Amino acid sequence: MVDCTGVGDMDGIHDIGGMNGFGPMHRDELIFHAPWERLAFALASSTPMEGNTDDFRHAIERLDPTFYLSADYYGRWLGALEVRLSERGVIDSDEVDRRAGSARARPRAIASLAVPTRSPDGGPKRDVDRAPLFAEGQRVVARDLHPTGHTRLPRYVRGHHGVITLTHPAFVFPDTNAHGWGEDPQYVYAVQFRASDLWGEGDHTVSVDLFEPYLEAA
Amino acid sequence: MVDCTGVGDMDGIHDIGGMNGFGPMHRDELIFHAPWERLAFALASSTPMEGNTDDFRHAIERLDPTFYLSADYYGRWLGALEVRLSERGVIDSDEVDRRAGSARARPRAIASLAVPTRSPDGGPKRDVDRAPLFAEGQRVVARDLHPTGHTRLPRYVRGHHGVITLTHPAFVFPDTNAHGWGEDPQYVYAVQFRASDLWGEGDHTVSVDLFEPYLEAA
Amino acid sequence: MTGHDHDHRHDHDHDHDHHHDHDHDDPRALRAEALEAMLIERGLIEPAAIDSTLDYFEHQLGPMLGARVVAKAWTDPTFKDRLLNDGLAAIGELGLGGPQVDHLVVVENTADVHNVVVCTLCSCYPWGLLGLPPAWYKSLAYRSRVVREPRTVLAEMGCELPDDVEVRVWDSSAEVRYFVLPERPVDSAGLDEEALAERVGRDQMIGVAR
Amino acid sequence: MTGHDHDHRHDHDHDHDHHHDHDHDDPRALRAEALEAMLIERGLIEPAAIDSTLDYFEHQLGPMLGARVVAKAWTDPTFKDRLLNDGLAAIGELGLGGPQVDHLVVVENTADVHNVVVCTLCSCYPWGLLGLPPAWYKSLAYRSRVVREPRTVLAEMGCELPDDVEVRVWDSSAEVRYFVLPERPVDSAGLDEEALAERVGRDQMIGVAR
Repeated sequence: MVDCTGVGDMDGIHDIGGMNGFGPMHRDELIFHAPWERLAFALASSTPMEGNTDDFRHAIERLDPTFYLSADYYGRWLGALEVRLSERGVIDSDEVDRRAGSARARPRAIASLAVPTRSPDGGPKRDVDRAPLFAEGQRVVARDLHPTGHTRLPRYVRGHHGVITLTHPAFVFPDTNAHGWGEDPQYVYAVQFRASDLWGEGDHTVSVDLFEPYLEAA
Repeated sequence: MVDCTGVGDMDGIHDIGGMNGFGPMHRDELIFHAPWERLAFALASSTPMEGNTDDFRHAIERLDPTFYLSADYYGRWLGALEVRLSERGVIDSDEVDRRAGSARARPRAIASLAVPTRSPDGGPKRDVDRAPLFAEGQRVVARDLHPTGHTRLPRYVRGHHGVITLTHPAFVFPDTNAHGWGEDPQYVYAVQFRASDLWGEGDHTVSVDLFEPYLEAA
Repeated sequence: MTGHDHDHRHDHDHDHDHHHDHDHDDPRALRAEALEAMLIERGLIEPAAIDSTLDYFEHQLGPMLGARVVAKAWTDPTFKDRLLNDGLAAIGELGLGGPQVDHLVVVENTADVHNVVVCTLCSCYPWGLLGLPPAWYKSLAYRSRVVREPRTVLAEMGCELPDDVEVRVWDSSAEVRYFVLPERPVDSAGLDEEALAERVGRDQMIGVAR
Repeated sequence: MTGHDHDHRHDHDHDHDHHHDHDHDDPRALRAEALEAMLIERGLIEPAAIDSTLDYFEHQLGPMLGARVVAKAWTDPTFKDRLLNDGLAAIGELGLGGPQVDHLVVVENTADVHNVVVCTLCSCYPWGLLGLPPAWYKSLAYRSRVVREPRTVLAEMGCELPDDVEVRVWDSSAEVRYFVLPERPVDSAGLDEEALAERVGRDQMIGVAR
């Protein structure tokens, strides 16, 4: 087994929008820096597995924060691939250690609440019978949720007011889909926040795509 | 010079209260794991330097997030010591590299807005002439501040309601003191928050010591 | 400081073309190859599938696809209207779409408004129009900072925005992909679509260049 | 997996007693020693001062000081009142105070209320009463989790709290230090202060044991 310890995700290390300390921009234009990154990308994107994009993202989020920050981008993909394969009993990380001759890059992750056992048909967009709850131009609040599992509600908008500027179609709901709890499709809205409301400064706006259950009328 | 890049701190990696992903508790009872940790503690706590506790803490917070998470506790102290010495022109990190035979543990940090040039007399407690603005039993809100510099207002209480349970004496204000902008002493209050308000679950309370400027009447 | 050495290079039996030996001292490289070998042994993946995946993403996709969309919008006002109204349908007219483009919103840069796209939670990106993202797009610095201080981040990337230009940041945190339609260069009169497409850079379609 | 080797051990001229050789393959050890040598050369620090600092924190301070306070409070009700009313003044009666104890609030555990102390932003701790903190107190797991799920964290540390006990977490984010006064053991009748102090553990004074 991979080193899965603890449970839940919620406010993980991946949720870095608005955080400080990561330093200046470096114009690193490379897609891959080394052959292993290409291989990690190819394996993570083409290994057949019961599951979906949401549970893949959740596997990345569940990686130990130190591992997450130090592994680099495709190191996270590789770690998430190993976590997912291990959780499904396909491979054993001890064997990977032996084959790699080292446990140095072995991923650690907290356990998922539940892992999906089926793969989806087609993309994430869905037709739903109901009308959207909110309308363009409407003022809403991003709810201050801390779900015990995967979510796509970034921490930096929670509790803040914004305005709906676009109503998108409905999509599979990541908060349930990542755990195999059903697709539960939900409308998605582009919600525009003022930087000055989010950070106390800045003259720009930030639009965030938020699923309907993340919102309530202001 | 140490690798200081970018400016400001605000929502740094150190502010981890309520974050998930760090795994289970390990009963590591050791104070020091290795001789270098003892040495790092001794050097960081006894090297004479213009500055104060707040700017030392701020130097730790300004460390690159990957460095912060992977350096271990006294690795952060050692990194902050080197950052502070380097910023004051006392040592040069290139020389430390040469003497250590490696740049592997060289700290990276974002720059401080300003570094104090004097050391305080005595402890952080101060007498002030004014009365506290708030009273025990009063409901307050932790302001949603994102100061561009050091602060002791944890992210997890910002925007949340709590009740003042204790009025402490006034103390030197970290937000100014860490930058040499004066002591500006402020009353500190124990503010009790309900876990259910902070996280949407939990039957406990969390009391946080907050400086008066962090609060407003609810 | 010290050079890399290859003492830890281990035996392996890969012979297809996506392998090279010079990162064998990186534990992630060793682990990636161990996983690959185990997956191949278990019959879960074919070496040929790995190569064709890489070929597709590295060679079939890329910013030249998005550039075609931009050039078409610059030369065909009714296409531009359709593109801004329903991005996915409009790029479908050009035979485009593909991975990570399940729904598309095209936002237009003007003299007064500058749009820039990020994914703070991971690194969502319109692969089907721009190929795989460059390292900086996936970096912790870009993801954390551009929602908070976009003018500073863009300036560090060589794009100074005038103060009177409104900045709109789009955090593509769901399955909608955002694509920036840049302003047509003033000195491009008379160029045909193909020549215009040559003038469109990936950075403009993300919004970190004008 | 592989054993540590000492190939990178470098020369040095330290001879005072806080040095040992067996972590010389850790780059942090090399860096700490380089810094030390540079500070000594510049006359900024004396080897003797390093040793005396360590002696003070490792040998003069420790949980035995806090245990004296607890035992006194268990046996002297008026001291206990003073301790809960003004912690710093009360421990001053015992000649205690010292580093990191500029102001002290003592919180009392009872059959109905359990208090536990943390510093989420760094690792503030009443050095003057408990010595330097153990590694777990400074760990990312403890700091991040105990404010959110104290019952789970305490259970992982071997302290199961009944559901009907109210849990109060104290995040000592300023210069006030918190100290937990545990309940006196029911089987301790007749013990004198010294014997009672032997029964008080550091974990009880932090609040991760009852």
